[in-house]
Amino acid sequence: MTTHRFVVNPVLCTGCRTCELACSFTHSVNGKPGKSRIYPLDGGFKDLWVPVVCLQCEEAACAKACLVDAITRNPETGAMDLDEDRCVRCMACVAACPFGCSLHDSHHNLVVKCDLCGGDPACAHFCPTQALSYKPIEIKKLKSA
Amino acid sequence: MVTLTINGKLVQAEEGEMLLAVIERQNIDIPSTCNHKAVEPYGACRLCTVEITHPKWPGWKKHVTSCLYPVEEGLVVSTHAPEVIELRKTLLDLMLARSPKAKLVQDMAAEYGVTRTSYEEVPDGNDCILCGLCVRVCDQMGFHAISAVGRGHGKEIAPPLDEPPPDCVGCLACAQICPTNFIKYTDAGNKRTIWGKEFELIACERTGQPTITKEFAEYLSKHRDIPEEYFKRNDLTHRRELAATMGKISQWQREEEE
Amino acid sequence: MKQEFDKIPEIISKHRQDPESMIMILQDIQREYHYLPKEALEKTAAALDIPLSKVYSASTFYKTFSLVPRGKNEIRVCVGTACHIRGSKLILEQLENMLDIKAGQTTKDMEYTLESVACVGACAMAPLVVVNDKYHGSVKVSGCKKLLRNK
Amino acid sequence: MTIQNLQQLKDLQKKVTTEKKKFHKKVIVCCGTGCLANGAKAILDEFKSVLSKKKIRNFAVEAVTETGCHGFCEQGPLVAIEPEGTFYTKVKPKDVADIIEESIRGDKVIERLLYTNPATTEKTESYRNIPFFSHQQRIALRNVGNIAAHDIKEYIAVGGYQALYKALTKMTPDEIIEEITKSGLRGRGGGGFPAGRKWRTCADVESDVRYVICNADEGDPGAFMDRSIMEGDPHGVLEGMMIAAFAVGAHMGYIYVREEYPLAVRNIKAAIEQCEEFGLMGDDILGTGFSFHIRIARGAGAFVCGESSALMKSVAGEIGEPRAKYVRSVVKGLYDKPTVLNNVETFINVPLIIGKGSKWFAAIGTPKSTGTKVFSLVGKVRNTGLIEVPMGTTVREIIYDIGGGILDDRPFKAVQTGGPSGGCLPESKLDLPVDFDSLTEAGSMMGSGGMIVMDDKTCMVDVAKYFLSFLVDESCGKCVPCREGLYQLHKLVVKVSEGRGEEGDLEKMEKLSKSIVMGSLCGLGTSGPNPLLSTIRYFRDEYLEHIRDKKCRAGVCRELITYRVNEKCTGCLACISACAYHAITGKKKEVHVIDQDKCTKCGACVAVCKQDAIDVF
Repeated sequence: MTTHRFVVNPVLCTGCRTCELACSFTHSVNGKPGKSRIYPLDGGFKDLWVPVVCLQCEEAACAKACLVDAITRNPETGAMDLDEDRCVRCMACVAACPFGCSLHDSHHNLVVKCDLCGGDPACAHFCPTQALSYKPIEIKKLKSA
Repeated sequence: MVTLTINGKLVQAEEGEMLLAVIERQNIDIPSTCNHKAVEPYGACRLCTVEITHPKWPGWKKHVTSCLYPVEEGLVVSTHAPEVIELRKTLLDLMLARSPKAKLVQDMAAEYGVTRTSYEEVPDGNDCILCGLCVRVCDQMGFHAISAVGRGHGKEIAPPLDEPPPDCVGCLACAQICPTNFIKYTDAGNKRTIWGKEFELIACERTGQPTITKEFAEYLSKHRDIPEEYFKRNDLTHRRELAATMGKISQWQREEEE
Repeated sequence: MKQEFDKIPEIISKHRQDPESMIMILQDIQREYHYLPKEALEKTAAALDIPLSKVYSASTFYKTFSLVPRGKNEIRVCVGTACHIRGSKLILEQLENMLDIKAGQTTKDMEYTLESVACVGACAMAPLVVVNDKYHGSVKVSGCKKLLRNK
Repeated sequence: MTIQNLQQLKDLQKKVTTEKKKFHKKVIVCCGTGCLANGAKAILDEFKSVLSKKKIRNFAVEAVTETGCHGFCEQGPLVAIEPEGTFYTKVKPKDVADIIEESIRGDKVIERLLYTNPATTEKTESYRNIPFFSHQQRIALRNVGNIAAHDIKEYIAVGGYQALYKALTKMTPDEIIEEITKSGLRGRGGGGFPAGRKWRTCADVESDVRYVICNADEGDPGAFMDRSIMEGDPHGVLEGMMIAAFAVGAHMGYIYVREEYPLAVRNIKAAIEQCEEFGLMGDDILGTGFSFHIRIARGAGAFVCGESSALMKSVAGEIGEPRAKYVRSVVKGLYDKPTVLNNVETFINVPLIIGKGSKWFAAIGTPKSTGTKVFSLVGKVRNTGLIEVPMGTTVREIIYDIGGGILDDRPFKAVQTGGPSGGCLPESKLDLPVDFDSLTEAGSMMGSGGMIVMDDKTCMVDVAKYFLSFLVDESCGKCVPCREGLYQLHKLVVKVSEGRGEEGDLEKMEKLSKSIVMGSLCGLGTSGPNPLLSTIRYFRDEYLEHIRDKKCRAGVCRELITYRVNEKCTGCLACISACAYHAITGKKKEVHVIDQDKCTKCGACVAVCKQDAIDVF
């Protein structure tokens, strides 16, 4: 069975921030650019940039913290999707995510997080250096117990 | 899957779905104020009333609130039947008499051609349209800090005994969900005030930026099993830390590759 | 002067400790103290493990309850349909006048609370006034003085 | 003792009846709320004390029976002496000794205490000959007023709990439901939904738990039949509930009763305790293995709790806000479980239907509305009280034959049925047969059975205003059309009644009513405009008079009337002292004058004037 995995390779990142732009425009709100879900941050070493983005954790703190069940795993993309219509903007997920990847878009008063663009992440699409990639990977079927 | 007809168009919907969700998916604009995905449908504003009929009920039609009417195979829905439009007009006219200054009500009413109420303005009217979203979301989240008080025309939303509500954790969900922004709060530095209750916001260890209230964090740790230390830093600090960790790993990788 | 509400725990303990009992517990407390002090709401909420907001909400939703102290004597004027047709409005106004309060209020000396109720189910004797649980039927405007005297 | 089978039940019945046979006379003191208010307790105590002192030789007297309401509340306190049926009205404690002497030891009748027919001024000895009673057919009220409500043995003596036994041992649940369906019994609480169909639906829903609830909230102002039934025959209600529970497979039941009915609460509570003691309720009822428990839930004053989903929320201890129901409560009711909810009068018919058969019941009344209906006949009618007649009896028969006509021989104007959800019927509808469908068609409804008679001194605009103000007060406030719509509707009627009405107001009210009916969440709202709409329908002229001529022909709407003293005034000063606003001046033996600026039109002067010297126009 084939699935895709979002892979970040900071070694290839040049900090050009194209990913941010791509994300921002892909997630526009009422025709205006939205808050980017991805942040290339200083990796602490010379010329090292780390694009920080949601890790789509197995046991996600954001989903656990959400008291209205607005964050659920998308079975198709594997992403933890945040249902904007269900979200009540209590900021529990923003506070709870240990990686800071649930974000408050104060401009539009929305809580946002990476949803892998529904299976075609724009950031990876536009990354000029392949630091971000969305690759098909083969999952060996485990024998079910 | 069930198939139904909405305004003459065949539409597919999931079994058990409410009519309103299906209608909205069709980009058909009908007003509604008390519906929100986070809470159970309530049916209070009645604005989303539609006319329905069914081939099995020849000559029969009825009016139902679409927010809590589950889809049915073969249902024929009309979202803008003349009687329904008339009802919405009256309802918005009535709502305008109570909340003449609420922008949401003004806008919806204007769409139905009502710019001023034709009824007597309610003397102590305000922007609260009593949709009950705040109470329901508070209940849904498990706090039950506020509730409806009184009944009938004099009903209002308030904390118990009009005192700072003991069960409130200051999450602001009520204020955020309020469709007319009637519920007020203030955030000043690391102090938050809502419903007359003061809260201290946790300050990020690194940046000093306020995050959520201490009470809310405690609740989430206790009931949702989220480690307390997660709440000590804000999202920016968390991201920086992640970048730093990943940076270290990448640096090793880089060094190895060299 | 702080009033003691020491009977509240006892009243609560007489009922099943179940949310179903909430209204009846509040009724019994109301009966004892003629109103629901704050402690009543808090203790009921704690005993039945229901949020205080729900207890408060119920205490304001149901007409039986009062959150402010009431007078020693409760005068309830039935304004049910049968009583209305037979002139209960005049009776109510007469009593309002005599006591110098409106329905729903309590006299300053805490002697009387005047209330209108929507039918006590004794319509054959309309108009009806209930003074401290005692029913007075076929009341006339001229008989109101007597009602207050013979409480 | 615990009753294990039919034989033991019958033995007990026999034992109690034999004991009773020893007595030659039986004194019944009505202790319904009406009579108690008129002083029945003192009469009862007096009887008890005199009888305990006096040895009445040869004539054994059955201990004075404290019964439920006879219905003839206006004449109370009532005392009846069986077997003659001698019926004494307005009895005072000092009369008790005479009654014992004359009518119990002797066989004489005390003239002065007899009921006088106001129409013929004849005195009637036995209540069986009083038109108020003779025109009735008492089925639901069969025991009310005849047996001591607080004693289960009395109920058993009249055959009580035998229908339950029959249902539990000789019938399957399906047969019971079938029997109820065939009887045509429709819910007596208002809507008239067929009880059999309701039970069938409930029984057919897959569920581990089911509930039976008896609605005894009786929120309709002007109605008190459920109160009297619970006060006078609580066991009948319990038996009906138990049969229903067995039929649908429920093991838990609730009686939701108004706190304003303390006597009803007390009697029902006592009845439940006795049932448990006799093995008629609880686990293994009558040795059949069937178990059923009943809890009392006291309502706390909310008319909206008559609505099924609101009632169920209230039973669960929440506020009575109705749930929008596209799933009916019979499928998803109390705690989301299938629930049968019927009212008191519905349940009390059940044991009779099971006992005597559906055919017997269906033969009473009309084909579509079978059986009888209890009404509280009140307002401007001569004989007020509780009555029971076969469905299909005309309004005229009820008001004139039983009610004895309009008070003070004034002209009949309207009769209001169905409470705040019902409407007013004019004179042209006097020959309307009273059944579920005819009433609905005429723009009113059966409701729980209040029947309020109105004469020409009743203003129909005021009546509509009254009901709307009641409903505005009782609306739960959840949905917009009811909360805001009824409020505005009330404002409009007030405007008309105060003489500020304009052309177009009637149409505006009708249009708003339509939206309220169409848009409201529960029955309170959807039927809320009925009193207004029915009065506009039948009394449009009166509304137009208020709007155009600024006149209230009934002399009720204050803003449109004036009080004036006429030449009949003898100068007695009575009105002057009655006027709380000091609006009347005048000297003794001189015609008094009302200062129009001070007059609030409260009517206190009219009430005290013996000369009919104050005109209202």
